Amino acid sequence: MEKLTINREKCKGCGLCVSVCPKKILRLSEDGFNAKGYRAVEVTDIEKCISCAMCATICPDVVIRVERAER
Amino acid sequence: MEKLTINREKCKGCGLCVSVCPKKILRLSEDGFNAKGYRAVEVTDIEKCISCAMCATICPDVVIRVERAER
Amino acid sequence: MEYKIKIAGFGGQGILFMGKVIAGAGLADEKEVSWLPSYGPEMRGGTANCSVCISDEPIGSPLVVKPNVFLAMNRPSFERFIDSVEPDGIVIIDSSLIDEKVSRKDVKAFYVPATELAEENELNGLANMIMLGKLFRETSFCSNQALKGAVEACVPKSKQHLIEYNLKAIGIGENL
Amino acid sequence: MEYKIKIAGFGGQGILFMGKVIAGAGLADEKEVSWLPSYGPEMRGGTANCSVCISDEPIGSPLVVKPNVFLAMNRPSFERFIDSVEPDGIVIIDSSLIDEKVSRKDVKAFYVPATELAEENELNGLANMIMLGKLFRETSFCSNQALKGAVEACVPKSKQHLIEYNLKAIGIGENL
Amino acid sequence: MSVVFEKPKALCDVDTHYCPGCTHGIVHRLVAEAIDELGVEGRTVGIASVGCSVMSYNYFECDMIQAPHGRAPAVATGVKRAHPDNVVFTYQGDGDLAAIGTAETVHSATRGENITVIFINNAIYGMTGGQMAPTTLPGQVTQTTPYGRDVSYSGNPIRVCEMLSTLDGVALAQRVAVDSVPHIKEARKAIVKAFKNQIDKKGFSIVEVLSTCPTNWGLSPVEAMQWLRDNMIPYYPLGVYKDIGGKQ
Amino acid sequence: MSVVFEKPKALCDVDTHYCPGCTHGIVHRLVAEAIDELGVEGRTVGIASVGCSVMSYNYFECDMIQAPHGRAPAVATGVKRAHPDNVVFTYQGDGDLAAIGTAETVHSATRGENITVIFINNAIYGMTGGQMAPTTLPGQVTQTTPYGRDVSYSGNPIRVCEMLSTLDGVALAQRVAVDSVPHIKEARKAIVKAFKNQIDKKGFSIVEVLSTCPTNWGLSPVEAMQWLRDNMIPYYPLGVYKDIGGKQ
Amino acid sequence: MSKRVLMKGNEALAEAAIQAGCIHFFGYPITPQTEVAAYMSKRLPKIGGVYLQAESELAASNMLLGAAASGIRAMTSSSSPGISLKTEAISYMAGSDVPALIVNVQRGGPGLGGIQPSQADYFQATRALGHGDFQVLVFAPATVQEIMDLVYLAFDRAEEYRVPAMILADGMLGQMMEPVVIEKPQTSPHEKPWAASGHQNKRRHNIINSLYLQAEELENRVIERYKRYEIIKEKEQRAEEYLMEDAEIAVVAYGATSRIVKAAVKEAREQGVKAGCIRPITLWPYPTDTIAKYVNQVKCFLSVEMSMGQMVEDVRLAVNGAVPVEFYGRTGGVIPEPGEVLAKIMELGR
Amino acid sequence: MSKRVLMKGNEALAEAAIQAGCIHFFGYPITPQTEVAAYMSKRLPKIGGVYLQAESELAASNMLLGAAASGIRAMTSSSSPGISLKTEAISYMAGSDVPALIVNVQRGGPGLGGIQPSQADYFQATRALGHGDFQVLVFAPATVQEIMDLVYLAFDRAEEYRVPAMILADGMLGQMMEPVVIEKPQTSPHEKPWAASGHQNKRRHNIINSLYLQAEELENRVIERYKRYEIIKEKEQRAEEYLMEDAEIAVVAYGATSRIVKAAVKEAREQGVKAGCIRPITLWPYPTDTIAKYVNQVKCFLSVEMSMGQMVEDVRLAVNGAVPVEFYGRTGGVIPEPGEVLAKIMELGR
Ligand SMILES: Cc1ncc(C[n+]2csc(CCOP(=O)(O)OP(=O)(O)O)c2C)c(N)n1
Ligand SMILES: Cc1ncc(C[n+]2csc(CCOP(=O)(O)OP(=O)(O)O)c2C)c(N)n1
Ligand code: SF4
Ligand code: SF4
Ligand code: SF4
Ligand code: SF4
Ligand code: SF4
Ligand code: SF4
Ligand SMILES: [Mg+2]
Ligand SMILES: [Mg+2]
Repeated sequence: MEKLTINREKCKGCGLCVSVCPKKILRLSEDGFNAKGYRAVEVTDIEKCISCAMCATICPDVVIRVERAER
Repeated sequence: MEKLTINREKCKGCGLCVSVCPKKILRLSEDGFNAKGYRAVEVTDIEKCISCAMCATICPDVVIRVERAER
Repeated sequence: MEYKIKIAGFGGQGILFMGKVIAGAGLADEKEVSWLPSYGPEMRGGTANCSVCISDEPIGSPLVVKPNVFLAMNRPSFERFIDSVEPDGIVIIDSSLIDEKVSRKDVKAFYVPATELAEENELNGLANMIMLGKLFRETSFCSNQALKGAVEACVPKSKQHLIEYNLKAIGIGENL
Repeated sequence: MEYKIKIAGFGGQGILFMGKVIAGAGLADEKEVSWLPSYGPEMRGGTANCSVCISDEPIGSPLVVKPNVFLAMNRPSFERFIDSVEPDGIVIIDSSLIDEKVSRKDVKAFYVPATELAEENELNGLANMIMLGKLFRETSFCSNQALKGAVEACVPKSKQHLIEYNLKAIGIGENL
Repeated sequence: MSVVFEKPKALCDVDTHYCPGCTHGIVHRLVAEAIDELGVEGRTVGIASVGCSVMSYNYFECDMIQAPHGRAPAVATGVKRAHPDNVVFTYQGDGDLAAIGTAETVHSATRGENITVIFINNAIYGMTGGQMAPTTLPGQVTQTTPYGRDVSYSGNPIRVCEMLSTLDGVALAQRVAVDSVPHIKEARKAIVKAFKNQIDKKGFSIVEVLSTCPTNWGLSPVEAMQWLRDNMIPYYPLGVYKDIGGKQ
Repeated sequence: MSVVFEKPKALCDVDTHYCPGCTHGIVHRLVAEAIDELGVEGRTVGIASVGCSVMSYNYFECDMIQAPHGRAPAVATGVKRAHPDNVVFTYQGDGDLAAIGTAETVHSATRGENITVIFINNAIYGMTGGQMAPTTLPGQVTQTTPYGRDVSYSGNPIRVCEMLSTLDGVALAQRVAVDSVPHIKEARKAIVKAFKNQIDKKGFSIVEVLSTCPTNWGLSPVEAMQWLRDNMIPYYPLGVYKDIGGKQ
Repeated sequence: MSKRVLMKGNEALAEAAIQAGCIHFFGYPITPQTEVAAYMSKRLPKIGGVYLQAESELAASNMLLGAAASGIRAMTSSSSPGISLKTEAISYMAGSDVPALIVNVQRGGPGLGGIQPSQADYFQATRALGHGDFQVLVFAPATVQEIMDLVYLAFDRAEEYRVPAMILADGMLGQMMEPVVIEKPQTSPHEKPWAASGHQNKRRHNIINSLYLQAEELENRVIERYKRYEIIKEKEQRAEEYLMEDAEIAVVAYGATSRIVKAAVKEAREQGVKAGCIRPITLWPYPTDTIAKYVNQVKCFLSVEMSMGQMVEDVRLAVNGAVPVEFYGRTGGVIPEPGEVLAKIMELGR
Repeated sequence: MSKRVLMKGNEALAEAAIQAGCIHFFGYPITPQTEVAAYMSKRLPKIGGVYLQAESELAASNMLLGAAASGIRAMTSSSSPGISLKTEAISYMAGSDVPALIVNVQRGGPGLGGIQPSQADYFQATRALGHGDFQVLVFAPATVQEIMDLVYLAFDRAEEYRVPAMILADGMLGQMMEPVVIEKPQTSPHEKPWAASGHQNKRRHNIINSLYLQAEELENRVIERYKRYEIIKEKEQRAEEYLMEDAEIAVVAYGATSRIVKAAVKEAREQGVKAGCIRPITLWPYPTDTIAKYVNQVKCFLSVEMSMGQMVEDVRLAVNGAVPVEFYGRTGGVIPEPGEVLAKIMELGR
């Protein structure tokens, strides 16, 4: 299971998550829209994700679920 | 002309003036009521009046007019 | 007989209370009764009046416009209502406070120095009950027992000691 | 001929503006016209649509329920209104955004890749005017001069430089 | 002989309907004195509110409008916006201003509406026969707090001047009392200032006047003054809560 | 793998009608997290107000009542007085709470009504398309202040927490913001406390949340967050304005 | 037989509510109904209820909305100007199907008006207690005893149909004392599975709401409600007929006015004019059927009101042109005297 | 001829008020009339007027009361829920004889309802814009052009008779654009010697008041006002008659609905049914005389409304049983289609 689960259909492409990710690994999809007509968010490099959940914390639409590998 | 002009018909006999007169020369009439049915205020000893207007100042019904002899 | 009673005077004279006792007595006699106060700011300081009806039939308007009994306890009230009394009506006047006489010839007028009598008998504030006693004497609008019961019922629980004084005052009126 | 036009798409595509230009052109031709937007929170983010009527007679309901002209600029709108178009009606579809085809056989459908054409011609955001150009070509709902005048009148005073782009976009649509 | 005290001109020469010893009469006179002193009767419009002072439209010589319960500041706003050169004041009780009229009070204050508000705090609904007011003191018995105001049940009293002084549009918020001659003189000064502020276009000025309601408090007028001193002043301290002074 | 972040249970799994980047969504989630954390969903009743958040009745899993514009605290009072064991909260915008609802806000506060108020200050009337709110900043352009809010004409903004903190019944009055992750975390704490206070019967708790309205501000969601930081926070300082803390 | 006791109308009203299980009261003082609040503030705290004096009528009616939406029996009361301020919340209660009791002890209007008895809020009560398409059950007692009876009925029917109910009284009824027999009501508060008072994790959330942004959905809601209204119109019309068997003139009057009318009707009969009285007890639903019953019997109707003529429209609508409908009224707090009404009857009897 | 320009109904309304000399506006935002406020807030500060956004509809309507009582032309506007909140002040304005303009751009109700067009506040507008006996002039425009014309008329007549006036529009009219010709009104604000704006030491004080504690005095005031109402009923009824000369079915409809009805009437005629339309332009006074004129000509009336049936009562009262009166309505924001109305007409035409 991935660290991030993104519910693309719920995303409104507001870009707030993109703006706060400390690892700069989020961006709004450049090709195509979701069914609602928004450019949904996507992860460029999941490896770099530190599961800090800053993206999820600021997301107004509860699009992102974050998990962390047990240490 | 007297120092105090009391409009007895306007007086409601509340006694506030009586309570503040420093000279204690005011009282509510003991015999009879005015047309409104109140015991109106009266002066016992006008000579003692110092024209301080405390009575008039506290009277809610503007019953008392105060004058002072020119010095 | 239908009693259409108007009671009027200053606020503070127990006008409304007197009305309640009368209505209560009617109730005790299993009559139809109603009681309607004048209400609103006009009560304050100024005059107070109430309408009481006692009847064998359901009561139409509780507002007494043409009383057949009128109890007057101050001059403005006397003047306001005296002309509305029905012919042959009964008028009882507190002559301590009202020095006028009834000029109408078609009503029965009684002059009771109720306020003075109350003061004389150390029943301050119970002039109303003296008036009531007189009313009772002149009309027997209720039974003796009903009147006593009504006084007992109307005096608040916290002031039961006043019942005796009220009854005493009624007695004085009754014997005038 | 009475034009009952429905225009529908996303908020932000200039749906209401396009309607105003059409109505304005009708006005310039001294026709009776009306324009009615969908309004309220549903506009926000979501879909927007408007009804425009052009007629020689006074207009009854400004709400177009059965359009004889339908301009569709996104898929949800296309699906919502396509069945309401009158038989023999004209349907113009932005095929850059709507990949569906009209299955009804009783309407005349035109597919215009308006959004793509706008981008290609560096007329971003003017897909609506390309659609309008196509409408003009297929219906001649107004005079040439009226159309130009309407564009000029509808562009806010502070953005007069945009008139040219709008006219250019209309031209592209007109020549498809 | 020189006149030391007489009826101000802006006060009508009529009998009021107030109960004996009710301090509404004193405050009316102070307002009229302020109008006289500033010489503005001809351009003053007073707004009467709903409460015992409802008929104040008959008691002031200036033009008067009777407003719905609590809405006097809104009515005043309408007048003032229509006629910026009018001097507009409201005269309101505590039920009127601090209960039903709370929104109108707060917003005319925050708007800095250039009006004068005379606020009679007598800790009761006088007109309707003595129910709890927003300013009724803890423990105070009224018709609707027959067991004494229990703040955990009926809520806490509002201190209006304290609340309004947090708002930017307020030029003056002062609490005075009319229980004694010195206090009355202070009250007079505050009221004059509240009118003067308006003439000087300083914004919203409110004078809260601690007052008595002998009738509904069940006290004689003299006792009522004492009750005010003993109970109200400690809970509602007198003083200036806000005064932008010379600042515009 | 352990879950670091997921949708709180008290939030319905539905799409909201909010614009992209509207912070109403963030605050909804924080409220739901508080309800989850305290385990009170089953006895919670939420009061939706009139504004963009009107349809919040569809977004919270607890029982919900939709109140008339500005009256949410009165509706909440009715519920709470009927069912003292319910946890009752209102969710209100600035037009709702600080304009039309001023009286209900001030009085539920002064009564110490034991409810929780979540107050979304976005300096605008969002729902109706961007008119001036009581909290619109000086100079801010809105649909009804097309030349920028001129305070000498349209009045001054209200600082709600400052005003309410003068009232006795208030247990907590705190201003937070949701423009950044650290601020959101603070906001969450404040909201939990505001609910906790109610469970502990401490009285009226209000959390004012500085929020954005990208749509009516005419900014992108990210720009809107910056505008909030640059303009709103200086005018509406964050912080605790009143907290009766351990005291009952 | 239970004991007859003397009670003021306002007090009987309050006591009846308590007897009916309504122990939550939200109010704001106004003459001539202050005794309702005074009574409640004395009684309720002693029996675990709540008397809450709100900051305004607006707030009181919205507290009522909240309390009733959470499933309890609750009420508010006021008088004319205060009722105007409650119309927003009443419209909301109607629109979200929340049953509750609102009392209007009418006084003279418009504006601040006066404080004497009036019936000038009839149109408001029966046609427009707020904006939008809706109705409220309206009960019009004529005696203090009937106040009690109708309070019981009002609560019961409000809950049965999920509609707000109003007692439309007036200053005279509120202020007067008459003997009443306090009898326990037959019904108790209904079950309310729709109420919002916490789902206790046992069901999905309940939503009390009047907003439907889709026009069709809103229309459906309204139509569903109007179906209930049809049932109400069929089942709940109530009227008293007094000396109507052979009446040739039907005098229609409700509430306090009907008492005066009855006295006048009796007197008219003594003077040889066959008058009778129809007294609507429900004002909505209006007892149209009772009126209609007599259109072929009487030669005219006379509506007598303490207003400039409001209920007369309902009489006209019920009579539908079959015979003339006349009006006699006093307003502003003036209570008509039996003699005036009698004169009008005699004039029509000629 | 002046130039035709395209304008939204809400904007035309605002512009008309300004043309009529009303440069003081007090409002509170609500859909679907926000454009009125937006327009005013742009224009008024530039011409020495005042746009004031109040804290609520209550406050706005009381600001209006103050401004109008001080003698100027002023207005407020809102939509259904907001109007309920203005009823207290409207009743006061009526009770103190203060002329002013109130606009209701109706939306679906009850409660929060919806924001689509509706005519469900007809009863409120014509019967109970508050408590007590009173009326308000009610004008119902059907086109954007007519909005302007009726705003002029409303101000003029309100001042002539010293009564408040209402423009009763709906969301469709408010939101739609149509060509209008902006013509200067014929009249300007009237002299108001009764106004409270400072006596300048030249006269005794003016008092604007609605309180009369003596019932007889209050009654006299109301009766005097009703005499003015009688004059208004006589002089100010307005209606348009469309294809009525030989109509056998009279369809009655006002405002936006009348446009749809006219389309249906025309279609019915094409299908051989002689329908016509009576369009009330004043809702109070109701054009009873126009309706009555046709009771011997038509075989039935049909009232078509965006409500569950409100104006139909006025039609019934005017027809008074002479011929049947039918009703067809949609509500909740649903705009009836010409086809539905046509079907109803055809059904009656059979
Ligand atoms: C809308 C409305 N609600 C209630 C009332 C009844 N009412 C008249 S005066 C008053 C309260 C007055 O109290 P306050 O404002 O403190 O003035 P006071 O009489 O104490 O001077 C009330 C509730 C009313 N007239 N109108
Ligand atoms: C009585 C009433 N007045 C006005 C409105 C219109 N209205 C709906 S939402 C709103 C303002 C919302 O602003 P706010 O409370 O700040 O919430 P936001 O939309 O900004 O979240 C208004 C005025 C209404 N529905 N009811
Ligand atoms: S969890 Fe942190 S690092 Fe990972 S995508 Fe989100 S913000 Fe970036
Ligand atoms: S914050 Fe949420 S809604 Fe916005 S872009 Fe990121 S995932 Fe999408
Ligand atoms: S003027 Fe002074 S001394 Fe004279 S009576 Fe009055 S209070 Fe007493
Ligand atoms: S204070 Fe005035 S009213 Fe009172 S007793 Fe003295 S003179 Fe009379
Ligand atoms: S009731 Fe109280 S406030 Fe009213 S006039 Fe009497 S004393 Fe004054
Ligand atoms: S309009 Fe503003 S507050 Fe409303 S949902 Fe959109 S962004 Fe949020
Ligand atoms: Mg008070
Ligand atoms: Mg907002």
